[in-house]
Amino acid sequence: MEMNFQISSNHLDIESCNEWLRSASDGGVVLFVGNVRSANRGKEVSHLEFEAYEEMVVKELEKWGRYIQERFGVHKVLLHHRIEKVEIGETAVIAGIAAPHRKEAFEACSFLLEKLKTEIPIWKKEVYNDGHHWISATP
Amino acid sequence: MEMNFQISSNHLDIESCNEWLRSASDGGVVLFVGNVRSANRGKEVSHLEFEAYEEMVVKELEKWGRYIQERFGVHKVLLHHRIEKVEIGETAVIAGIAAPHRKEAFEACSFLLEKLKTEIPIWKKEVYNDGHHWISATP
Amino acid sequence: MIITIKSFGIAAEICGSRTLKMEVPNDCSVEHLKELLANRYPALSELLSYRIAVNHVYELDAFLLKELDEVAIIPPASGG
Amino acid sequence: MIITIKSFGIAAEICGSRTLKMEVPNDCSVEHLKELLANRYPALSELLSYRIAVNHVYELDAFLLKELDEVAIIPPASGG
Repeated sequence: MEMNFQISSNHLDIESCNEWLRSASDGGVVLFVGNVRSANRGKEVSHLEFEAYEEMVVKELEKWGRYIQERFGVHKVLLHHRIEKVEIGETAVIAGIAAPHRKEAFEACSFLLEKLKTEIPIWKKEVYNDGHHWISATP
Repeated sequence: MEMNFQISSNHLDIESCNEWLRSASDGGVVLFVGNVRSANRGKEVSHLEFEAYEEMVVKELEKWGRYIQERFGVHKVLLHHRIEKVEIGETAVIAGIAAPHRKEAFEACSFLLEKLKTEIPIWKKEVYNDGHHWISATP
Repeated sequence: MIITIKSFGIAAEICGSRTLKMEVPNDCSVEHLKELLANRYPALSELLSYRIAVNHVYELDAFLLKELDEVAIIPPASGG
Repeated sequence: MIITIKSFGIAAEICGSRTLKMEVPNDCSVEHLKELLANRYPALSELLSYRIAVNHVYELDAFLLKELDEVAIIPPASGG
Protein backbone atom coordinates (compact mmCIF):
# COMPACT_ATOMS: atom_id res chain seq x y z
CA MET A 1 0.00 0.00 0.00
CA GLU A 2 1.70 3.10 -1.26
CA MET A 3 0.51 6.66 -1.65
CA ASN A 4 2.16 9.62 -3.35
CA PHE A 5 0.56 13.05 -2.94
CA GLN A 6 2.03 16.39 -3.96
CA ILE A 7 0.58 19.88 -3.88
CA SER A 8 2.96 22.40 -5.36
CA SER A 9 3.40 25.22 -7.85
CA ASN A 10 5.94 23.19 -9.86
CA HIS A 11 5.23 21.81 -13.31
CA LEU A 12 3.80 18.30 -13.21
CA ASP A 13 5.77 15.46 -14.75
CA ILE A 14 3.89 12.55 -16.30
CA GLU A 15 7.09 10.53 -16.68
CA SER A 16 7.96 10.50 -12.99
CA CYS A 17 4.33 9.81 -12.01
CA ASN A 18 4.23 6.85 -14.38
CA GLU A 19 7.62 5.63 -13.16
CA TRP A 20 6.41 5.68 -9.54
CA LEU A 21 3.30 3.69 -10.50
CA ARG A 22 5.06 1.14 -12.72
CA SER A 23 5.95 -2.24 -11.24
CA ALA A 24 6.32 -5.87 -12.16
CA SER A 25 3.46 -6.86 -9.85
CA ASP A 26 0.76 -4.48 -11.11
CA GLY A 27 -0.33 -5.05 -14.66
CA GLY A 28 -2.47 -1.96 -14.97
CA VAL A 29 -1.76 1.71 -14.45
CA VAL A 30 -4.46 4.28 -15.14
CA LEU A 31 -3.53 7.95 -15.25
CA PHE A 32 -5.77 10.98 -15.48
CA VAL A 33 -4.17 14.18 -16.75
CA GLY A 34 -6.19 17.39 -16.36
CA ASN A 35 -5.13 20.23 -18.63
CA VAL A 36 -6.29 23.83 -18.54
CA ARG A 37 -8.85 24.60 -21.23
CA SER A 38 -8.77 27.86 -23.13
CA ALA A 39 -12.53 28.29 -22.82
CA ASN A 40 -15.12 27.26 -20.24
CA ARG A 41 -18.75 28.17 -19.61
CA GLY A 42 -18.69 30.00 -22.94
CA LYS A 43 -15.94 32.40 -21.88
CA GLU A 44 -12.33 32.71 -22.96
CA VAL A 45 -10.07 31.87 -20.02
CA SER A 46 -6.85 33.83 -19.45
CA HIS A 47 -5.39 31.43 -16.87
CA LEU A 48 -6.29 29.54 -13.67
CA GLU A 49 -5.29 30.08 -10.09
CA PHE A 50 -5.53 27.25 -7.59
CA GLU A 51 -5.60 27.57 -3.85
CA ALA A 52 -5.37 24.69 -1.38
CA TYR A 53 -5.78 24.13 2.33
CA GLU A 54 -2.64 22.06 2.24
CA GLU A 55 -2.62 20.37 5.66
CA MET A 56 -6.23 19.31 5.17
CA VAL A 57 -5.67 18.24 1.56
CA VAL A 58 -3.03 15.81 2.74
CA LYS A 59 -5.27 14.37 5.48
CA GLU A 60 -8.24 14.04 3.11
CA LEU A 61 -6.09 12.40 0.44
CA GLU A 62 -4.66 9.92 2.93
CA LYS A 63 -8.18 9.06 4.11
CA TRP A 64 -9.55 8.63 0.59
CA GLY A 65 -6.37 6.85 -0.50
CA ARG A 66 -6.85 4.21 2.18
CA TYR A 67 -10.53 3.91 1.29
CA ILE A 68 -9.75 3.48 -2.42
CA GLN A 69 -7.08 0.88 -1.77
CA GLU A 70 -9.48 -1.12 0.37
CA ARG A 71 -12.61 -0.74 -1.77
CA PHE A 72 -11.01 -1.35 -5.16
CA GLY A 73 -8.08 -3.56 -4.12
CA VAL A 74 -5.52 -1.33 -5.80
CA HIS A 75 -1.88 -1.02 -4.70
CA LYS A 76 -0.80 2.54 -5.44
CA VAL A 77 -2.59 5.87 -5.38
CA LEU A 78 -1.01 9.06 -6.70
CA LEU A 79 -2.22 12.64 -6.90
CA HIS A 80 -0.09 15.59 -7.96
CA HIS A 81 -1.89 18.93 -8.06
CA ARG A 82 -0.66 22.38 -9.02
CA ILE A 83 -1.45 25.45 -6.94
CA GLU A 84 -1.13 29.15 -7.78
CA LYS A 85 -1.11 30.28 -11.41
CA VAL A 86 -1.51 27.65 -14.14
CA GLU A 87 -1.50 28.72 -17.81
CA ILE A 88 -3.78 27.55 -20.62
CA GLY A 89 -2.79 24.13 -21.95
CA GLU A 90 -0.68 23.32 -18.89
CA THR A 91 -1.39 20.33 -16.68
CA ALA A 92 -3.15 21.16 -13.42
CA VAL A 93 -3.49 17.64 -12.04
CA ILE A 94 -2.19 14.13 -12.53
CA ALA A 95 -4.01 11.29 -10.77
CA GLY A 96 -2.79 7.71 -10.99
CA ILE A 97 -3.66 4.22 -9.82
CA ALA A 98 -1.70 0.98 -10.08
CA ALA A 99 -3.58 -2.29 -9.70
CA PRO A 100 -3.23 -5.94 -10.61
CA HIS A 101 -6.21 -5.63 -12.98
CA ARG A 102 -7.34 -2.84 -15.27
CA LYS A 103 -11.04 -2.71 -14.34
CA GLU A 104 -10.27 -1.78 -10.74
CA ALA A 105 -7.63 0.70 -11.87
CA PHE A 106 -10.14 2.55 -14.08
CA GLU A 107 -12.83 2.56 -11.39
CA ALA A 108 -10.46 3.69 -8.65
CA CYS A 109 -8.97 6.50 -10.76
CA SER A 110 -12.42 7.76 -11.73
CA PHE A 111 -13.50 7.64 -8.07
CA LEU A 112 -10.39 9.56 -6.99
CA LEU A 113 -11.22 12.32 -9.49
CA GLU A 114 -14.78 12.41 -8.18
CA LYS A 115 -13.50 12.97 -4.65
CA LEU A 116 -10.98 15.55 -5.85
CA LYS A 117 -13.83 17.57 -7.31
CA THR A 118 -16.11 17.35 -4.27
CA GLU A 119 -14.15 16.60 -1.07
CA ILE A 120 -10.55 17.71 -1.33
CA PRO A 121 -10.15 21.36 -0.25
CA ILE A 122 -8.63 22.77 -3.44
CA TRP A 123 -10.23 25.70 -5.25
CA LYS A 124 -10.01 26.76 -8.85
CA LYS A 125 -10.34 30.38 -9.92
CA GLU A 126 -10.87 31.00 -13.62
CA VAL A 127 -9.43 34.36 -14.59
CA TYR A 128 -10.82 36.21 -17.61
CA ASN A 129 -9.77 39.50 -19.16
CA ASP A 130 -12.68 41.17 -17.40
CA GLY A 131 -12.89 39.38 -14.06
CA HIS A 132 -12.78 35.96 -12.46
CA HIS A 133 -14.98 33.13 -11.24
CA TRP A 134 -14.49 30.60 -8.45
CA ILE A 135 -15.59 27.29 -10.00
CA SER A 136 -18.49 25.51 -8.24
CA ALA A 137 -18.78 28.25 -5.62
CA THR A 138 -21.76 30.16 -7.00
CA PRO A 139 -24.44 29.36 -9.61
CA MET B 1 -10.94 13.75 -34.80
CA GLU B 2 -7.41 12.49 -34.45
CA MET B 3 -6.03 8.99 -34.09
CA ASN B 4 -2.52 7.84 -33.30
CA PHE B 5 -1.74 4.12 -33.56
CA GLN B 6 1.68 2.49 -33.40
CA ILE B 7 2.68 -1.15 -33.42
CA SER B 8 6.42 -1.54 -33.01
CA SER B 9 9.19 -3.23 -31.10
CA ASN B 10 10.48 0.10 -29.76
CA HIS B 11 10.15 1.14 -26.13
CA LEU B 12 6.95 3.03 -25.41
CA ASP B 13 7.17 6.62 -24.25
CA ILE B 14 4.50 7.98 -21.89
CA GLU B 15 5.75 11.53 -22.30
CA SER B 16 5.22 11.69 -26.07
CA CYS B 17 1.85 9.94 -25.80
CA ASN B 18 0.72 12.47 -23.20
CA GLU B 19 2.09 15.36 -25.28
CA TRP B 20 0.13 14.18 -28.33
CA LEU B 21 -3.06 13.98 -26.25
CA ARG B 22 -2.65 17.30 -24.45
CA SER B 23 -4.49 20.34 -25.75
CA ALA B 24 -6.14 23.55 -24.61
CA SER B 25 -9.54 22.36 -25.81
CA ASP B 26 -9.69 18.98 -24.05
CA GLY B 27 -9.76 19.15 -20.30
CA GLY B 28 -9.34 15.45 -19.66
CA VAL B 29 -6.77 12.90 -20.75
CA VAL B 30 -6.99 9.31 -19.54
CA LEU B 31 -4.06 6.99 -20.11
CA PHE B 32 -3.81 3.27 -19.54
CA VAL B 33 -0.31 1.84 -19.17
CA GLY B 34 0.02 -1.94 -19.27
CA ASN B 35 3.20 -3.31 -17.73
CA VAL B 36 4.51 -6.86 -17.86
CA ARG B 37 3.90 -8.72 -14.62
CA SER B 38 6.49 -11.06 -13.19
CA ALA B 39 3.90 -13.70 -12.39
CA ASN B 40 0.60 -14.71 -13.92
CA ARG B 41 -1.72 -17.69 -13.51
CA GLY B 42 0.43 -18.76 -10.59
CA LYS B 43 3.59 -19.10 -12.68
CA GLU B 44 6.75 -17.05 -12.78
CA VAL B 45 7.02 -15.35 -16.15
CA SER B 46 10.40 -15.00 -17.88
CA HIS B 47 9.25 -12.49 -20.52
CA LEU B 48 6.46 -11.90 -23.05
CA GLU B 49 6.43 -12.10 -26.82
CA PHE B 50 3.76 -10.27 -28.80
CA GLU B 51 2.77 -10.96 -32.34
CA ALA B 52 0.44 -8.81 -34.46
CA TYR B 53 -1.33 -9.05 -37.80
CA GLU B 54 -0.24 -5.50 -38.44
CA GLU B 55 -2.29 -4.51 -41.51
CA MET B 56 -5.43 -5.80 -39.84
CA VAL B 57 -4.58 -4.24 -36.48
CA VAL B 58 -4.45 -0.83 -38.13
CA LYS B 59 -7.80 -1.34 -39.88
CA GLU B 60 -9.47 -2.61 -36.70
CA LEU B 61 -8.06 0.26 -34.65
CA GLU B 62 -9.28 2.82 -37.18
CA LYS B 63 -12.73 1.24 -37.14
CA TRP B 64 -12.93 1.14 -33.34
CA GLY B 65 -11.32 4.58 -33.10
CA ARG B 66 -14.10 6.09 -35.21
CA TYR B 67 -16.72 4.18 -33.21
CA ILE B 68 -15.28 5.40 -29.90
CA GLN B 69 -15.07 9.01 -31.04
CA GLU B 70 -18.71 8.92 -32.12
CA ARG B 71 -20.12 6.96 -29.19
CA PHE B 72 -18.28 8.77 -26.41
CA GLY B 73 -17.77 12.15 -28.06
CA VAL B 74 -14.02 12.12 -27.47
CA HIS B 75 -11.50 13.95 -29.66
CA LYS B 76 -8.33 11.88 -29.68
CA VAL B 77 -7.65 8.15 -29.53
CA LEU B 78 -4.16 6.73 -29.10
CA LEU B 79 -2.82 3.19 -28.92
CA HIS B 80 0.85 2.26 -28.88
CA HIS B 81 1.58 -1.46 -28.59
CA ARG B 82 4.86 -3.32 -28.44
CA ILE B 83 5.49 -6.45 -30.47
CA GLU B 84 8.21 -9.09 -30.19
CA LYS B 85 10.02 -9.57 -26.89
CA VAL B 86 8.98 -7.46 -23.89
CA GLU B 87 10.75 -7.89 -20.55
CA ILE B 88 9.23 -8.06 -17.06
CA GLY B 89 8.30 -4.60 -15.74
CA GLU B 90 8.43 -3.03 -19.20
CA THR B 91 5.42 -1.33 -20.74
CA ALA B 92 3.63 -3.39 -23.39
CA VAL B 93 0.83 -0.98 -24.20
CA ILE B 94 -0.19 2.65 -23.75
CA ALA B 95 -3.77 3.59 -24.57
CA GLY B 96 -4.97 7.18 -24.34
CA ILE B 97 -8.08 9.28 -24.82
CA ALA B 98 -8.51 13.07 -24.83
CA ALA B 99 -11.98 14.46 -24.27
CA PRO B 100 -13.66 17.65 -23.12
CA HIS B 101 -14.93 15.87 -20.00
CA ARG B 102 -13.39 13.23 -17.80
CA LYS B 103 -16.31 10.80 -17.56
CA GLU B 104 -16.28 10.14 -21.30
CA ALA B 105 -12.50 9.90 -21.30
CA PHE B 106 -12.56 7.15 -18.64
CA GLU B 107 -15.34 5.23 -20.36
CA ALA B 108 -13.76 5.48 -23.79
CA CYS B 109 -10.33 4.38 -22.56
CA SER B 110 -11.81 1.41 -20.71
CA PHE B 111 -13.80 0.47 -23.84
CA LEU B 112 -10.68 0.71 -26.01
CA LEU B 113 -8.86 -1.71 -23.68
CA GLU B 114 -11.83 -4.07 -23.83
CA LYS B 115 -11.61 -4.11 -27.64
CA LEU B 116 -7.85 -4.51 -27.54
CA LYS B 117 -8.28 -7.68 -25.49
CA THR B 118 -11.00 -9.21 -27.66
CA GLU B 119 -11.00 -7.77 -31.19
CA ILE B 120 -7.59 -6.44 -32.17
CA PRO B 121 -5.42 -9.21 -33.70
CA ILE B 122 -2.49 -9.06 -31.32
CA TRP B 123 -1.34 -12.14 -29.42
CA LYS B 124 0.55 -12.45 -26.18
CA LYS B 125 2.83 -15.41 -25.47
CA GLU B 126 3.95 -15.82 -21.88
CA VAL B 127 7.33 -17.48 -21.75
CA TYR B 128 8.36 -19.48 -18.67
CA ASN B 129 11.61 -21.27 -17.86
CA ASP B 130 9.93 -24.53 -18.83
CA GLY B 131 7.68 -23.60 -21.73
CA HIS B 132 5.21 -21.03 -22.90
CA HIS B 133 1.49 -20.25 -23.07
CA TRP B 134 -0.52 -18.23 -25.60
CA ILE B 135 -2.86 -16.13 -23.44
CA SER B 136 -6.61 -16.66 -24.02
CA ALA B 137 -5.97 -19.29 -26.71
CA THR B 138 -6.58 -22.44 -24.68
CA PRO B 139 -8.20 -23.15 -21.29
CA MET C 1 -14.05 32.54 23.74
CA ILE C 2 -12.22 33.87 20.71
CA ILE C 3 -11.57 31.44 17.87
CA THR C 4 -9.40 31.81 14.82
CA ILE C 5 -11.02 30.94 11.52
CA LYS C 6 -9.17 30.29 8.27
CA SER C 7 -10.93 31.02 5.03
CA PHE C 8 -10.10 30.11 1.46
CA GLY C 9 -11.02 30.82 -2.13
CA ILE C 10 -14.19 32.79 -2.56
CA ALA C 11 -14.77 32.71 1.20
CA ALA C 12 -11.52 34.61 1.77
CA GLU C 13 -12.70 37.19 -0.77
CA ILE C 14 -16.05 37.55 0.99
CA CYS C 15 -14.50 37.83 4.44
CA GLY C 16 -11.78 40.13 3.18
CA SER C 17 -9.08 38.08 4.92
CA ARG C 18 -7.60 34.60 5.09
CA THR C 19 -7.66 34.59 8.90
CA LEU C 20 -10.48 35.91 11.05
CA LYS C 21 -10.82 36.27 14.81
CA MET C 22 -14.33 35.82 16.10
CA GLU C 23 -15.92 36.00 19.54
CA VAL C 24 -18.20 33.00 20.03
CA PRO C 25 -19.88 31.44 23.11
CA ASN C 26 -18.02 28.63 24.88
CA ASP C 27 -18.96 25.26 23.36
CA CYS C 28 -20.28 27.04 20.30
CA SER C 29 -21.70 24.54 17.82
CA VAL C 30 -20.76 24.52 14.13
CA GLU C 31 -24.39 25.42 13.38
CA HIS C 32 -24.23 28.47 15.65
CA LEU C 33 -20.91 29.52 14.15
CA LYS C 34 -22.53 29.45 10.70
CA GLU C 35 -25.29 31.75 11.96
CA LEU C 36 -22.73 34.18 13.39
CA LEU C 37 -20.78 34.08 10.10
CA ALA C 38 -23.98 34.69 8.09
CA ASN C 39 -24.70 37.79 10.16
CA ARG C 40 -21.23 39.20 9.72
CA TYR C 41 -20.74 38.11 6.06
CA PRO C 42 -24.17 37.89 4.38
CA ALA C 43 -22.54 37.08 1.02
CA LEU C 44 -21.51 33.67 2.40
CA SER C 45 -25.14 32.54 1.98
CA GLU C 46 -24.86 33.16 -1.76
CA LEU C 47 -22.42 30.25 -2.02
CA LEU C 48 -23.87 27.00 -3.35
CA SER C 49 -22.72 25.48 -0.07
CA TYR C 50 -19.86 25.64 2.38
CA ARG C 51 -18.64 23.41 5.14
CA ILE C 52 -16.78 23.96 8.37
CA ALA C 53 -13.64 21.95 8.99
CA VAL C 54 -12.26 21.60 12.50
CA ASN C 55 -8.68 20.43 12.85
CA HIS C 56 -8.67 19.40 9.17
CA VAL C 57 -11.84 17.31 9.36
CA TYR C 58 -15.29 18.26 8.06
CA GLU C 59 -17.61 18.55 11.04
CA LEU C 60 -21.42 18.46 11.22
CA ASP C 61 -23.69 21.15 12.70
CA ALA C 62 -23.82 19.55 16.16
CA PHE C 63 -20.04 19.56 16.66
CA LEU C 64 -18.92 21.78 19.54
CA LEU C 65 -15.90 24.01 19.09
CA LYS C 66 -13.04 24.45 21.57
CA GLU C 67 -10.90 27.54 21.87
CA LEU C 68 -7.74 26.17 20.30
CA ASP C 69 -9.41 24.31 17.43
CA GLU C 70 -8.24 25.10 13.92
CA VAL C 71 -11.51 26.18 12.35
CA ALA C 72 -11.86 26.74 8.60
CA ILE C 73 -14.55 27.87 6.16
CA ILE C 74 -14.47 25.45 3.19
CA PRO C 75 -16.33 26.63 0.08
CA PRO C 76 -17.25 23.99 -2.55
CA ALA C 77 -14.16 22.09 -3.70
CA SER C 78 -13.17 22.54 -7.33
CA GLY C 79 -9.81 20.89 -7.82
CA GLY C 80 -8.72 19.18 -11.00
CA MET D 1 -8.89 -22.97 -56.40
CA ILE D 2 -5.82 -22.59 -54.24
CA ILE D 3 -5.93 -19.99 -51.51
CA THR D 4 -3.17 -18.62 -49.30
CA ILE D 5 -3.88 -18.57 -45.60
CA LYS D 6 -1.92 -16.58 -43.03
CA SER D 7 -1.79 -17.88 -39.50
CA PHE D 8 -0.65 -16.25 -36.28
CA GLY D 9 0.20 -16.99 -32.68
CA ILE D 10 -0.80 -20.43 -31.49
CA ALA D 11 -2.42 -21.13 -34.89
CA ALA D 12 0.95 -20.72 -36.62
CA GLU D 13 2.41 -23.18 -34.13
CA ILE D 14 -0.36 -25.69 -34.80
CA CYS D 15 -0.12 -25.32 -38.57
CA GLY D 16 3.68 -25.37 -38.46
CA SER D 17 3.88 -22.31 -40.69
CA ARG D 18 2.80 -18.69 -40.96
CA THR D 19 1.59 -19.13 -44.54
CA LEU D 20 -0.35 -22.12 -45.87
CA LYS D 21 -1.53 -22.99 -49.35
CA MET D 22 -4.80 -24.90 -49.44
CA GLU D 23 -6.89 -26.39 -52.22
CA VAL D 24 -10.55 -25.47 -51.68
CA PRO D 25 -13.65 -25.56 -53.92
CA ASN D 26 -14.53 -22.41 -55.86
CA ASP D 27 -16.79 -20.14 -53.80
CA CYS D 28 -15.75 -22.02 -50.66
CA SER D 29 -17.55 -20.63 -47.60
CA VAL D 30 -15.74 -19.65 -44.41
CA GLU D 31 -17.65 -22.46 -42.70
CA HIS D 32 -16.38 -25.03 -45.18
CA LEU D 33 -12.84 -23.68 -44.90
CA LYS D 34 -13.03 -24.23 -41.15
CA GLU D 35 -14.05 -27.86 -41.72
CA LEU D 36 -11.13 -28.38 -44.11
CA LEU D 37 -8.76 -26.78 -41.61
CA ALA D 38 -10.13 -28.97 -38.79
CA ASN D 39 -9.41 -32.09 -40.85
CA ARG D 40 -5.87 -31.04 -41.64
CA TYR D 41 -5.04 -29.52 -38.22
CA PRO D 42 -7.18 -31.24 -35.55
CA ALA D 43 -5.45 -29.24 -32.78
CA LEU D 44 -7.17 -26.08 -34.04
CA SER D 45 -10.37 -27.32 -32.42
CA GLU D 46 -8.63 -27.25 -29.03
CA LEU D 47 -8.54 -23.45 -29.21
CA LEU D 48 -11.18 -21.62 -27.16
CA SER D 49 -12.24 -20.07 -30.46
CA TYR D 50 -10.81 -18.74 -33.67
CA ARG D 51 -12.09 -16.53 -36.44
CA ILE D 52 -11.37 -16.20 -40.12
CA ALA D 53 -10.46 -12.76 -41.44
CA VAL D 54 -10.74 -12.04 -45.16
CA ASN D 55 -8.92 -8.99 -46.46
CA HIS D 56 -8.40 -7.79 -42.86
CA VAL D 57 -12.06 -8.06 -41.86
CA TYR D 58 -13.64 -10.75 -39.65
CA GLU D 59 -16.08 -12.72 -41.81
CA LEU D 60 -18.99 -14.94 -40.83
CA ASP D 61 -19.50 -18.59 -41.82
CA ALA D 62 -21.62 -17.77 -44.88
CA PHE D 63 -18.98 -15.57 -46.51
CA LEU D 64 -17.70 -16.96 -49.82
CA LEU D 65 -13.98 -16.86 -50.54
CA LYS D 66 -12.36 -15.73 -53.81
CA GLU D 67 -9.01 -16.94 -55.08
CA LEU D 68 -7.01 -13.76 -54.40
CA ASP D 69 -8.51 -13.00 -50.99
CA GLU D 70 -6.10 -12.54 -48.11
CA VAL D 71 -7.39 -15.19 -45.72
CA ALA D 72 -6.16 -15.43 -42.12
CA ILE D 73 -6.70 -17.67 -39.11
CA ILE D 74 -7.20 -15.41 -36.08
CA PRO D 75 -6.90 -17.13 -32.69
CA PRO D 76 -8.36 -15.32 -29.65
CA ALA D 77 -6.89 -11.83 -29.29
CA SER D 78 -4.76 -11.20 -26.21
CA GLY D 79 -3.16 -7.79 -26.58
CA GLY D 80 -2.41 -5.44 -23.72
